[in-house]
Amino acid sequence: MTNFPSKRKSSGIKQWDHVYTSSVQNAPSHHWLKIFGAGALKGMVVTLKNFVTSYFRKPDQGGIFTVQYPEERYPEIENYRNLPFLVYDGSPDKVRCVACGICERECPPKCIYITMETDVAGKPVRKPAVFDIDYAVCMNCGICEEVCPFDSIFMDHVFEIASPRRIDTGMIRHQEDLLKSSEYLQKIRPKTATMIDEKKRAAEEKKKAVVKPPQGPTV
Amino acid sequence: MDMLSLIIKFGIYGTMALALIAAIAVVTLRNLFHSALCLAAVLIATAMIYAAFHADFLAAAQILLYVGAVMTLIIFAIMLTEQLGSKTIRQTNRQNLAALAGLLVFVVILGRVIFKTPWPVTEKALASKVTVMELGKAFMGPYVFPFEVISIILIAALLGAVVIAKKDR
Amino acid sequence: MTQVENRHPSETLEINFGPQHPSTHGVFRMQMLLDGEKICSLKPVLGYLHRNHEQIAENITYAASMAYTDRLDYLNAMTNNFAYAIAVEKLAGIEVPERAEYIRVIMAELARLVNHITVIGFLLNDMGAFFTPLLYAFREREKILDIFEEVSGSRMMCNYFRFGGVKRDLTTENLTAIMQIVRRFPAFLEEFEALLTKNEILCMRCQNVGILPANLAVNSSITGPVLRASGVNYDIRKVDGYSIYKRFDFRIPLGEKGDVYDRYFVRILEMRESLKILYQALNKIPQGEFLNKKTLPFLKMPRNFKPAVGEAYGRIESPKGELGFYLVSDGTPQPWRYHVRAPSLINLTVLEDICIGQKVADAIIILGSIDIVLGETDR
Amino acid sequence: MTSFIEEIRKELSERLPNIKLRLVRASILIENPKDLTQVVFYLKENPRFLLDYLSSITAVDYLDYLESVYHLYSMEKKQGPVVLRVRVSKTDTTIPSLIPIYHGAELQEREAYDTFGIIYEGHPNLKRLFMWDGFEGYPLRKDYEQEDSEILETADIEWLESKGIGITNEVKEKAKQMKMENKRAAAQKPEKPRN
Amino acid sequence: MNMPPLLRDIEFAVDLSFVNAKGWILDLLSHIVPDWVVVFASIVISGVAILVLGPVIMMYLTLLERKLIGRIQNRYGPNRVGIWGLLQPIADGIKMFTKEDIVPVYADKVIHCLAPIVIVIPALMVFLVVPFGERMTAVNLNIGLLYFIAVSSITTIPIFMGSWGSRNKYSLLGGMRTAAQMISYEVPMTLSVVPVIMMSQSLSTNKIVLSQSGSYDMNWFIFTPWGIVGFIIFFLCAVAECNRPPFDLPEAESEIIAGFHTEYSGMKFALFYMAEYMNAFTLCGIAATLFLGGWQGPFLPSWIWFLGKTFVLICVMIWFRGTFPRFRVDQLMGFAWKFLLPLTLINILVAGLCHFISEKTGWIYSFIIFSISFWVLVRLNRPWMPEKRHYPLAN
Repeated sequence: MTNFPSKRKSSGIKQWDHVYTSSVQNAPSHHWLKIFGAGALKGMVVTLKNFVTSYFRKPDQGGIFTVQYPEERYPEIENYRNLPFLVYDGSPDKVRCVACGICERECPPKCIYITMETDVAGKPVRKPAVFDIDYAVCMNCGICEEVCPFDSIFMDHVFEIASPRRIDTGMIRHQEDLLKSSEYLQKIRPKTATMIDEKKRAAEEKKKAVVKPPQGPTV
Repeated sequence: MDMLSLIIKFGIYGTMALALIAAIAVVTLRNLFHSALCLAAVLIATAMIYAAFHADFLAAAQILLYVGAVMTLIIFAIMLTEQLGSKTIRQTNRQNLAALAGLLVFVVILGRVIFKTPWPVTEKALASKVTVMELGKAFMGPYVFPFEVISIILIAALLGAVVIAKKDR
Repeated sequence: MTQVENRHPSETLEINFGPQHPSTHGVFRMQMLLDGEKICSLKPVLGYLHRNHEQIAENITYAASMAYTDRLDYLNAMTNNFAYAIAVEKLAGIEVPERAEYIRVIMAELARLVNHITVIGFLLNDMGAFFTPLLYAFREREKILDIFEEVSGSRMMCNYFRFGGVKRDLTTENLTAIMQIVRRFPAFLEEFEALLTKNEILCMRCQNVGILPANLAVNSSITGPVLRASGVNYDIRKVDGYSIYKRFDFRIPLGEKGDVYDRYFVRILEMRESLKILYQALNKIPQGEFLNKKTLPFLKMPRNFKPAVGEAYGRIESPKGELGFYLVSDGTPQPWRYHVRAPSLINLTVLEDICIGQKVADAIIILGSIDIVLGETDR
Repeated sequence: MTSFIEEIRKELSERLPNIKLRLVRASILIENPKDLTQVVFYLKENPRFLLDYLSSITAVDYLDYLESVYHLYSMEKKQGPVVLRVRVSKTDTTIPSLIPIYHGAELQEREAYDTFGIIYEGHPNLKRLFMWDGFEGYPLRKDYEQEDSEILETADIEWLESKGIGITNEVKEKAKQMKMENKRAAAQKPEKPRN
Repeated sequence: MNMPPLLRDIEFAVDLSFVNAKGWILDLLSHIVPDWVVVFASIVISGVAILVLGPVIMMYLTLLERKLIGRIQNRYGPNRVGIWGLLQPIADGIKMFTKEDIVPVYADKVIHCLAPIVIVIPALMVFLVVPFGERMTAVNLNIGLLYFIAVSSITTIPIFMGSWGSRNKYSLLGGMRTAAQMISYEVPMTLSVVPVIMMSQSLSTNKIVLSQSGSYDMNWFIFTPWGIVGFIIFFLCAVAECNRPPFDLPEAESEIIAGFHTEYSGMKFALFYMAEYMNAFTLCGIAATLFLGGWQGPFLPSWIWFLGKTFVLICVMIWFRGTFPRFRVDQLMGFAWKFLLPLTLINILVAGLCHFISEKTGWIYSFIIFSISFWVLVRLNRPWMPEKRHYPLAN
């Protein structure tokens, strides 16, 4: 095993060369040593070593690194992104989304469809009436999460949603299927959730510190 | 004549019948590949008959040489020449009468030969089972000359094949 | 008696190594005319994975098609993003802060490691080694893909680069994890080479097979390890010196004869060079912002990112060759023309010239050693 | 960089006076497509430039003319891109092929022909690279109307029926009626996204 | 061997347990039925034993192979069906039965369906001469070895039938490759067996095993100079004969999809698979008989020794599969004709030499002869030797 050149002082390229040039390539190949089967035997020794070490070595030292999927699971990775969901604070009807349609426009494969809710008098209310995402088309690129100015859409960690057919098997998720609580967001994305809360708290202090006249709703 | 030898006798007659049917099939089948396989069946049937008569070395040699080598080359040849194998080429050339006459003449001659010659069936030959050891000694002993001549012929054939194959390189 | 011409031409067999073939690395078809086992002619047929990537890119904004570039060469998404980011930065004149440049180089070199071991694994698979080298390679590939997942969010479809930097910063755990991989990689390479390099059967099958002479390679605009295996010293990291590659000490391995064995061994030596770059980059990575302040508003509103009218051609040394993006902008948020110079497609021009006269088994290995990915070839 | 292009332009205008050249956006535009091969051959053989590496051939559609852009590099002297342009009208789109000089141009020219319809004379087998041979139209041109997969034409209906798939009558009527007006089932252009 | 009498009786009883069982059944039958039926019954018993033994061995060989190769590649083999995947072969069997049996449209139906049957027959017939234990050879033919070589040469024809019958270009290529490989590896295999026959002066497998007994039953043929070389050559030819990597040209997945059994599915494919694994088992068995002293062994009962040795040889075959890439057709044939064949002839010469001179000098002479011949052969096959390459590091 080649160890690491941390202690070597000489700078420049020579320093790395001896470590990284393959010992096999410049191994001394005396003529009589080069019997015909030598390379093949060395290969068999490697597979034998792997066979033997697979029984008692740890996974990354040559042991078995299979994860038996349904029983054992891979540790959850926080930044993993798969298929967006909407966030609501408290009860499902207080949705953060204001149906501004930026994510609908920016989505590359165009799989989001939003219509704004209008109250009795026909004046648009800043809440989405219909918010559909076609899970079959979405390529979970995470652009909707980036562009959303109101932190209302996030990428989920659920990936076991296979379905037998592409069309009319519930892959088009409507608003009620997409809604998930902000505690769920806190559970799966702790870092981003805490960052959003600090940003919100900073915005409140700024607003309290500078009492500005409230402007009109910005469209 | 207890039951076992009866069964064996029927077995032998069965294989002979099988050999005969397969031989006829070789000639009459349209698809060349099928007839090649029937030829293999004939050869295996003869090997079985040899085995039944306790000539086991001959049976093994028959299978090894004919079925293992000759048949493989015949089938190799059939597979290589594309048109020969797939299309069913007309094999009969419409001269049934001449063929029948030839057949009759042949059967008559064969019959006379079989019944006329006195087969020297001695008791000792029937009883003794020729082992491979004696065959080996015979090859190296009295029959060493024909053995060497055959090997020379085989080498000549080998060189001929190499020359033909090399010609188009 | 006229001399009968006894040598009737043996009949040639027309075979399709079609879209569904276990070793064409995707939906690629070779129409072959065989005389026995020898190949008389070989016509590549493409288009089975054609998604008209360039027309899609002309209907969506610049930032949106960054997600589509992951699907070009789906084996290493990081280098595709890198090339697209460089092209757009050249078009719009955005500079990239120091730390972001280091992160980009680290990600690109990790992607090169992943690509080279996977290619060698599949090359051995085509040669008949029953998945053993491939699974040893996948064991290392898994560790690197876990890093990509922690950093960018997805193992293969990373979508990690942004114009002027990267989407997310590398935390200290990420850096230590990468250092761990780099530290243990030479040991893995030793074992991999012990299994393969001196293996007689591999030498028999690969040496003097599919020889690509240097002048034919240059004339057919071949780039990447295939070109360097023929002995031509042309590596865009050294030639253009884009990003911060000028600061790192690394060398360019060159082959001798340009046959399948050279292409295999040049890739192994290139992995060793990438390790040197990674080691130096991990040691010298500075603190600082990971995304250019000026491009931050465009993250929120990609619609406002309207580069000036003009054109730009950005290219990088992707593990397969020179990956270039030719962008023409007309001042609107959508590019007027978006063209990808795909190394896999152009490296295919020599496939026929090398394969003529070789055996059927060699054609499969030659295709494996040229290392094409159909996502990039068909776009 | 521009000084390099200037130098090349000066060299070219001296050596090949009868060729009209123009500098467009740091690249050399060759007025008459026919002398493209002459210029490229000169640049490749001249010991001062030795542009022996054709990086990429790209076709671009500027509505009233088609343009073919060539990026040339020198692998010997490791010198930067020399960009050549050739413009040709939408009607007679013929440009001399570079195959005699660069073997690498083969697939790239086929791709340009397949997506833009630029015919490269002298190309050994100028066939469509990605599309099947029976495909009409050039997909990457700005005026290309994509076929709408929802509306069925008579040809599609026959093919479906040959496969034994039942088609409702009113779809057949619509197809027959469209055939009378010989209109193609073209999809509407994706409308500009709302800014 | 001076073993306490009690221990010897137990060992003897266990050793001949199967033989005694058969004898007990036969004399039980002889009371009921006439004697010719008893003869018939003994044939039927050993026949049934083989017909049961063959497929069971094949099933658990597939499992053993997938487990070993899994471990070589640092992953588990099949472990979902049964405790350690022990029921996996049964699951495969059921899968093979329920899979649809596709016969291609233009295929030659008769030959296409006949091929799998014809390939299993020789694979089963070879079990006759394999000596499993003390008196446990099915039929004690005095030309056992010649019978084995003859029957194993029949497998070429069904492979041809399979490749020709399914009317598919890939299987045609596979068929051609099989013919070339089978013929060119039969010759060295037969010749590498000749020294064994010379030394044991008999073709019968039983006599060969008996001639390897001696002090502690351990003077096997492999401990002689010509024995080692003969064993290596025989084993390589055995691997080539049953189409296993690194000689698995006929069914090269990466080049010609699955060679001659591309168009087979369901039970027909299972038969091809069974024939291949049974060939592997019998060839390993014969290799153990010829060179490793069959069921000879100091203490354990005879059939345990035989199965143990065969098991070790099969593990080596699986080890080959996990390590080596595949030869090309011309290299494969060149290796047989230009490398193995001359080596076997020299081996026969050395065997003859060793017969007449003493043990020690035999070793010295044979070492000299083999090293010279090896060096000459490597020199003659120059184009296939790995060249030394130099890779400059430019910047």
